[in-house]
Amino acid sequence: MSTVVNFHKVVAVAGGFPVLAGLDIEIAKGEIVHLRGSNGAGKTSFMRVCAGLIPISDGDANVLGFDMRDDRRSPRRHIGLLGHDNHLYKDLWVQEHVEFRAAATGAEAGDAGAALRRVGLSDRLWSVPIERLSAGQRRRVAIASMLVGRPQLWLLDEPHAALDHEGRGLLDEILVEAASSGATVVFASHERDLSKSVATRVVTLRGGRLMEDSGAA
Amino acid sequence: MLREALLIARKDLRVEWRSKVTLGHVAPLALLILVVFAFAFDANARLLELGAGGLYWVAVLFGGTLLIQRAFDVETEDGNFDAFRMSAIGAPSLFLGKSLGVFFQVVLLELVLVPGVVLLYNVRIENWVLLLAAAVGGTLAFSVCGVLWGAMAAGLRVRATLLPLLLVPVLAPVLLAGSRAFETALGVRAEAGWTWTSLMFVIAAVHTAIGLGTFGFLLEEG
Amino acid sequence: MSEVTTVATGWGLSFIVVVTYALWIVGRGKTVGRELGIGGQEELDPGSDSSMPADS
Amino acid sequence: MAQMPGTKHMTATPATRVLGAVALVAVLLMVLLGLVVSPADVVQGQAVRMLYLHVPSIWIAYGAFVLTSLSSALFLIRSRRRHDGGRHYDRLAGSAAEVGVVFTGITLATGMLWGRVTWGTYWQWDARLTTTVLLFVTYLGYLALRRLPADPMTRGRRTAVMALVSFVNVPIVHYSVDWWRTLHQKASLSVGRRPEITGEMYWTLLYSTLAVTIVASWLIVHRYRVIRLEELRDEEALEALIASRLKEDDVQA
Repeated sequence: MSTVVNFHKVVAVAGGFPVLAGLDIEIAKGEIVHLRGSNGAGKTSFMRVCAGLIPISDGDANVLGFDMRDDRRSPRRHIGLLGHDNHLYKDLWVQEHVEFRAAATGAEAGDAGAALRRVGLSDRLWSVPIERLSAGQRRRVAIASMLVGRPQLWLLDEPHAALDHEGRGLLDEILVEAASSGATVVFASHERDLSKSVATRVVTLRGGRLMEDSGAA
Repeated sequence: MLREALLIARKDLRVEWRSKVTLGHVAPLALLILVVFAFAFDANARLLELGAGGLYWVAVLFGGTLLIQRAFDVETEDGNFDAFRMSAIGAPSLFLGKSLGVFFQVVLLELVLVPGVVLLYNVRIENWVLLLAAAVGGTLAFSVCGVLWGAMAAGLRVRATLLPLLLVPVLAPVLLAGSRAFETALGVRAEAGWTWTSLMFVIAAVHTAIGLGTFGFLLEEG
Repeated sequence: MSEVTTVATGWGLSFIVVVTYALWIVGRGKTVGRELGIGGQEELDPGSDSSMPADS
Repeated sequence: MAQMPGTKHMTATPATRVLGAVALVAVLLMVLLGLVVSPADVVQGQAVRMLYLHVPSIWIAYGAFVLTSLSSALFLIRSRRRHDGGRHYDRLAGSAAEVGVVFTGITLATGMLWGRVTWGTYWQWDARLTTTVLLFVTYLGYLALRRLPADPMTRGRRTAVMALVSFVNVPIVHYSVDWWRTLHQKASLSVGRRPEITGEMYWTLLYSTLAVTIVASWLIVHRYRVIRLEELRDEEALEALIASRLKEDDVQA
């Protein structure tokens, strides 16, 4: 099982604050890791460091074979990041936005339709400006935009938050499907019970460091 | 590279098409500026005719700066800047794409301003070809510089005030050259408008080269 | 303004600007130095910044 | 993180004291030479003495901005190779730019005063002064960008790119303003061309430039050190934060 993410004593600083303070973690291909921890524990920062958006100031970090000290940009094309925000162009129509995201990663425009159906958005909504959608629907469009890029490493921050029950079921299916097709998934979530259904492993962070690790499934 | 740039430009133009900010807000504002100039110069026809070339470019500069602000607000709202930086499209294509997007929107703006100047300041366009070339040169230089500095100020809390401060000194030569070239095209002056126009294309070329090289750096908010 | 007074104001103004700027820098150096807690005269790494030859 | 444990906490060192003393002597000599010893100009009379300050200041300002751009380029190169590298170039760029802005300001003030006497108006859209005011505003923008709170490397990268782009713009601005003014001057007779500086005045001017260079160097060195001290303070505060975070977990774990 090749390692996708390998952190050793990683310290990262953002906005003059040590968001990660000596984090050790190793994630193998195909795992679905559920990140738990209170606010400020470092969940979001960990994902942004994996995505190369935050530089590391100490320790060693390796993502998808790239050493994050030297080259933070190259792995990004293989990584999908979904933060608290949805990264949507609110003026565009649903279909236009997802097609743009597809084209940006070299996928076919046709994939957009498939992705939108996969997240349960009926084609009636495809020609509606994103601005007019509900939070849950927007979250689904964001997930579809990520699905269409077929990333090797999925980083999702509180993805279940805005979704209704049906949406969460769909999301879990998508995550399992992605992991089985060779991708690796890391998602952060507050709710405790979620970890039962999908995650192959639960990791708890506190103070920018690893507290508990339920170990590989 | 070009395919990706066109992709970005098309997206920007579609965002504009859906939100109608340029046509709905900025173009009328630029027209309003032409009117306000007349108040400032006390509707002195001779003065307005003489200054038409220059006032035109001041209006473009003002409206254009708002468009640059808008172009990057679109990229930074709703966490889009992360997606912009995570995008598989390389920095040079992002730069070209955004510049193209801004270029067409400023052209849109000018399609409103040229008739505005002709009607409000009753000037006759003697040399259409020169006017067109100068307009394209100036807009190209404006878009390229604008996107370069727009990225510099993107996402910063103080960008609304910082962007004009960074942009205007760099665009001063474009404003200068544009005004002289337009004055020649409008027959108000006899100098070689073509040389001023070529200067604008040089400025555009220089900043495009810089942008292609440094845009990646500018995105690294870190 | 006669020539002499103009020259005097020009030189005077420039001197005031330079002197106040110099005092501000040294003052700022002291305050930040105090904040760092370890006052005193240790030698900075002499190698890295001998006086800059501002070539004109 | 901080390279040197026992570091400087005052901006003065024996070396800069000497430089400071030399600068003072040089300035005194400059005042003597410029205002007293050298003769009044045949055409301009006393006003020529203003040039002994005006001309060196603009040369020093340009020199400082060259230094800023050079160190910015070096910073970008060095920071690509080593994650935390090139910090001293970034500091140098910042200090040189600030000193450059101060001297550009002096150039403008003395230039306008000189204009007042020779042309009768403070501002006559003379090509040199117009370019100088654009340079002044450009680097004020640089300083504004530098003040934005960000971690040193991000700020360094952003300001370095700006310094390079602004520097490439200087000749463009210079050429277009020159071209604009010579067009204008062809139309009207150009009055008050700068007098030919020969003989004793030439040496005074040369000496004044040397004196101003020394003063500028002294300012840059000290300004560099203040930036360094400020960065040290921020680093220490950061380390304290990291240490407290580490301690805080051990206690609870």
